[in-house]
Amino acid sequence: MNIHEYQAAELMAQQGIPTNAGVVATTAAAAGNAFDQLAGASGLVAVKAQVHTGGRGKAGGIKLARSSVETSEAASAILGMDISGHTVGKVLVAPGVDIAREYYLGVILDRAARGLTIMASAEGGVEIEEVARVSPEKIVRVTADPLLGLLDYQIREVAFGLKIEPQLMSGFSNILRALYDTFVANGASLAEINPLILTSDDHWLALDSKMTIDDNVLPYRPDLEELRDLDIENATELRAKANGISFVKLDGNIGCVVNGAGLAMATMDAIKLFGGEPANFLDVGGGATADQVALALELVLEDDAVEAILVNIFGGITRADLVAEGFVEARERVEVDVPVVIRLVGTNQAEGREILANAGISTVESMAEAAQAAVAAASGH
Amino acid sequence: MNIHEYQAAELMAQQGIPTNAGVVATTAAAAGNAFDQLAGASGLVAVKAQVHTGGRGKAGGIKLARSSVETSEAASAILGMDISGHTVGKVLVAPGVDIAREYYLGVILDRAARGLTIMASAEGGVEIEEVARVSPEKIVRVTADPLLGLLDYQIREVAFGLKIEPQLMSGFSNILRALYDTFVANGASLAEINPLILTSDDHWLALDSKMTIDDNVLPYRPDLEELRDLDIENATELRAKANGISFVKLDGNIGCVVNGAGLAMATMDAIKLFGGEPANFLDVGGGATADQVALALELVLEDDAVEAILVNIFGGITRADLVAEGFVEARERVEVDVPVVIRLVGTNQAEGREILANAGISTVESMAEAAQAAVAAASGH
Amino acid sequence: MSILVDSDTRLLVQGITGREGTFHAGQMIEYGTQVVAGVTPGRGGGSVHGVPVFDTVSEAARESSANASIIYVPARFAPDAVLEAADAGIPLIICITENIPVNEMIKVRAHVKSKCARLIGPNCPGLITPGEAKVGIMPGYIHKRGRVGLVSRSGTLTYEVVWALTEAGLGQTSAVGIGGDPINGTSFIDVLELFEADDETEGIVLLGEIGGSDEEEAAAYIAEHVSKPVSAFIAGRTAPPGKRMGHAGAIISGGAGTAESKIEALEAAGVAVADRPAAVADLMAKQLA
Amino acid sequence: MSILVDSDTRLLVQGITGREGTFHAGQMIEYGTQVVAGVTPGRGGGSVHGVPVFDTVSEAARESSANASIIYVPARFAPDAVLEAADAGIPLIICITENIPVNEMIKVRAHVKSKCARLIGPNCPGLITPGEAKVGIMPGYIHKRGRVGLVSRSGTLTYEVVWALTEAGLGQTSAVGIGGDPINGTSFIDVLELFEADDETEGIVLLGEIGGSDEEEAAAYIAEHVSKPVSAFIAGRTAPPGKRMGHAGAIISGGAGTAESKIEALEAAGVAVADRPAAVADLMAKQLA
Repeated sequence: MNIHEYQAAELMAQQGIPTNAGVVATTAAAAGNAFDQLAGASGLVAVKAQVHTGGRGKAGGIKLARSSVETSEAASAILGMDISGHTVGKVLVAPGVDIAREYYLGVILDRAARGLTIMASAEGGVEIEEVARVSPEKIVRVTADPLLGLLDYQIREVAFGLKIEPQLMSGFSNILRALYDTFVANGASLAEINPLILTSDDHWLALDSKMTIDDNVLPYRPDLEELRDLDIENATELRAKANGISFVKLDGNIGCVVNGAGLAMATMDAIKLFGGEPANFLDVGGGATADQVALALELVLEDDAVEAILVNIFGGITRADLVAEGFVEARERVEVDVPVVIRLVGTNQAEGREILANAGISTVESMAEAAQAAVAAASGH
Repeated sequence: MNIHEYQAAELMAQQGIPTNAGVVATTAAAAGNAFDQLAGASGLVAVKAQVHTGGRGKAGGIKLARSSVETSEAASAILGMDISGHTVGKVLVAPGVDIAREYYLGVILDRAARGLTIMASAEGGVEIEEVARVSPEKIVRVTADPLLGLLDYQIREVAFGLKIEPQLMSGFSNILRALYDTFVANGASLAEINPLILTSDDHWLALDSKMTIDDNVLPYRPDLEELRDLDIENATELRAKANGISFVKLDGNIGCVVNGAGLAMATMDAIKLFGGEPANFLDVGGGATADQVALALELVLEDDAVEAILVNIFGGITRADLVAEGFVEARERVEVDVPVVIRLVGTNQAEGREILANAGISTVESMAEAAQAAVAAASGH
Repeated sequence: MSILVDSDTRLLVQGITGREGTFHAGQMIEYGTQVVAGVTPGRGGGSVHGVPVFDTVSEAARESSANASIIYVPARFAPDAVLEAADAGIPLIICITENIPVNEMIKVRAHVKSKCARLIGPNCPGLITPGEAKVGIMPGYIHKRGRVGLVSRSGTLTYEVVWALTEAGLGQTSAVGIGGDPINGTSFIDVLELFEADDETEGIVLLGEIGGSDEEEAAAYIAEHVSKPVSAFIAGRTAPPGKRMGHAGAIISGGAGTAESKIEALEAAGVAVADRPAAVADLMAKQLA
Repeated sequence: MSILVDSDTRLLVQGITGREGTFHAGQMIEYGTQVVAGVTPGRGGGSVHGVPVFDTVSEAARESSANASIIYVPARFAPDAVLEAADAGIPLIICITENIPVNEMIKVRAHVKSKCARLIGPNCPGLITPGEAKVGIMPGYIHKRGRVGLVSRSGTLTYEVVWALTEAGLGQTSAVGIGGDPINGTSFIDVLELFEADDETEGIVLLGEIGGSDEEEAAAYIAEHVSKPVSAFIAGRTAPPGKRMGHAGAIISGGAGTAESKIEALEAAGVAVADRPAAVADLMAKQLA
């Protein structure tokens, strides 16, 4: 789960990182009102779009303002803006600061290293992927010990790698230690400060913060679940998630109901391969019940663009008879007004097919056949 | 460093262990006054000597009382009592409790296992060494993982080993987890609850607590250093410790000043071997300065029983010339009114001996020679 | 021959009294797997499908001489269950459980390695050596003992390809699901190494998906160390970036982990990459012809 | 031959710019030890006694090809220093520092083992192979290359016996101080195994003290695995129970760890136990006669 800049900054501040705290506003007026309390000596504030995507600077999602009126105007321009498909619903108004140097500092879940890797660069303010592509030698990497965590000598290695001066070492070390602690304490899979700045009077400040929380931690951490911005998340995806279904909205017209993430992706790929466009990714999950299958169909049908549905079930932990029952039940509950192609194989497939046959529903045998039939059905609609 | 029962109970309570909190008293009157607030429904309190030694029960250091007057009398009897050489300066007055079952539960630094071992037994209330000797099969042992700590399954292994009933598992598990946390959070080398009782209404309660803190943790933990009971510790030993000298008072008449713990013990052993009795163990420590050696002599001379002093220095990290300077300086500062035998070898021994020779002090070559000379000097005194 | 499990596998089931544990223990026994013990704390002394249940893994292992353990316990307790199995000296641990926090898995993985045990999963369907032992949740009847070793990050996608291999008459030596989480116990490379060394395995099928760089690392390994023919399918060509496609590990982030990158790397290593699951069997049939 | 260190040892000194580090680096160089690099964070680029100083162990190890590291940093920073050396791939780490909290050492010891490195100490005088390399704080001139391997929990007590062995004309192959802490990196058994395997070592001297059961374990090992003559001295016959005798590890607790128990175990294993340090050399001379 992605969280907003201001939320990440709060989690980091809890671990002692100096952040550039500001005010979150959902209206231009509220943003304007925040100017006086924030501008201070600099007489300047930054108005920043709070969206779960990068590149907001280039998209015009960050503006500087020197008065209450300018702040309000900036917020007005940013609120409602679309940045890479994300609509801006909130802005963060934060004090202007005097930047002497900019660093990048991040803790990432490093799959290749099977651990948590610290990435740091003296090229702050630009995306780390860009630095990695153009000048990888400018990135300092250290992987924390899986059992002992980040060690003091590793923090020193990062600091020496960035050529941090002796008198700045202790401040920098404290921030890196706190960033790692923020990551671990909140079950993150990403925590980054970009830029981490040094002000002209030698103070460290986290100017922009970003965090991603591991979805698997959320059931144990209601405090983190509360950080979810319900206004900007897809309602269908949230409803699916609440019921143990993985759902991702796509732009096509063939709805998919599949068990297993790999098979769900392969089903989308097959639809595309045979000339169609999938309307969604949907994995009903392991051990799907009749209720869940019924709900899956409902979720798919919420999308008006859907012109055909492909149900592709290969039973393992999910029993085909339960899926069949779910489908029959769903047809009674939900009005299914588009053609449905069903492929049902695996554990208890005979029982499952019998249930469907008794309800007058026929099935196809192979996945390719199913995909082709669904594409044909959608085109004919 | 040993701490008192009531102090250990406080540290355990901080981690959530239910302890039988009472009132600490240094006078019989204060103990008597505590009766009313503590006796409660049981109408009973226990008055317990607070001393850094075992076996206080057998020695009469624990008494039950059923009134304020009885409490005061019990405290009066216990305060000032000598238990295995320890004078009682404080009593803990604690509420009487209704005991259904008694367990032993401890976390110990297990040198053989190179880790922290949980020891538990359904034979609570008696010393674990006694249980270990008589019926070792009644002790459940589990060693925590050195890097991951105590794991949940290990707590279950202890609980199943003690045949704790299902409805009592969760309470027991919480206490064991908290005891381990108390150990780790306070840099302990021993933390035990004996007995851990189950009341007749199925509540767990730590009735007696004991902890030893690793001396090496104290420099980083002033809060724990404050738990030291200065009233009962040997003043000379404390003064030595404050100056980086290891000193232990013994009962003989030959004072020892040695560098290195092993050599200091061997020196004591040699004195005994040649018919004398060492007055102390004293290790001036690595890198001893002139000041420290002078102080070492002062410490030894504080003991009126000392009739001769043996200085035994084998230079390694400690330079013999510094020791010699220290000795000469000490002789100027302190009145050395007993014969002193000096043996000085190792790093810079020539310089050291020259310094002593210039001050009119002669040295002997071997340790056996030195021990024999010291024994002879003490006898002749 | 085969890899990892066979008729000598003596399986312990952790969480055997739970709904999934009981169901799949029954399925595995029915398939012919030697299920020798179960563990559910607090349920020691009972039995499930005639299999004795113990309170702890160490007791179960001691009494049953189990040499493998499969874990069906809920995510909250699964990391501890894996550690308990590893500390009890079980050399092969299969964790079916999904939704384990990844930071926990980093520690669990390191600990299991330090005990020289092998962990398969988590969030995986398990593994099977057809005709000898089924240690997982896959439908047994779709498998057929044969010539091809299969390794996969996915569950149902594996069944799809297994079925195609069976239909094509090729069958499987063993089929291993390594799981769809970002951090898991066994990688493609670990399994490739075993199949390469297995005499009975003539060809290898690798089923990957978007996210991470496991397939790219596998491709480099194949180019260097694998002499047997390999065919592959990568799921997620149509997946959009930044969206987790069900599996915690299946996400394209920062432009890395795309199906294209993986397919390119595999093809450069001489692997035949299919455009749909069932076609993998056709490619393998050609490679082995 | 000899054990652990010799003329090929390339030594790195952690804490080389500190008072003790500088003094002993000079002493070791003077003795003939190859001191190839020093480390003090923030002092990289400088030099001590002509030895280059680096900010980190990984950099120092890379630049100097060091194969051993000796640690003189204060107790607060010493655990991290050991971990840094182990992670940098240094196979032999000697920690002189005393007063390290024992709970920290439990973790450090486990980590060093997992990296397959060997830690000597902490709270030890180091080790020496006379005439080849002195890696520690012992006075070099008292040693003489010879026939006896020595292992000890104590510092100055070791010098005492080394001197007696030298005087007796026996000399030493190597002398190893394993340190006086309750948890240390290398045990008596580890060193006994090395001396037993070392061709040049004809007899072994073991110097123990009260506390723990390392000597009893060593006795059991000697009875089973050591063919060479062993003589020993145990310090602390006169030590009272419950009192820490200087070393954190030297304490008789709950009636365990007494000198009597250790002497009895060693004698039962055929070890000649002396009643004072210098007498160990006489016993060894007789055993080797």
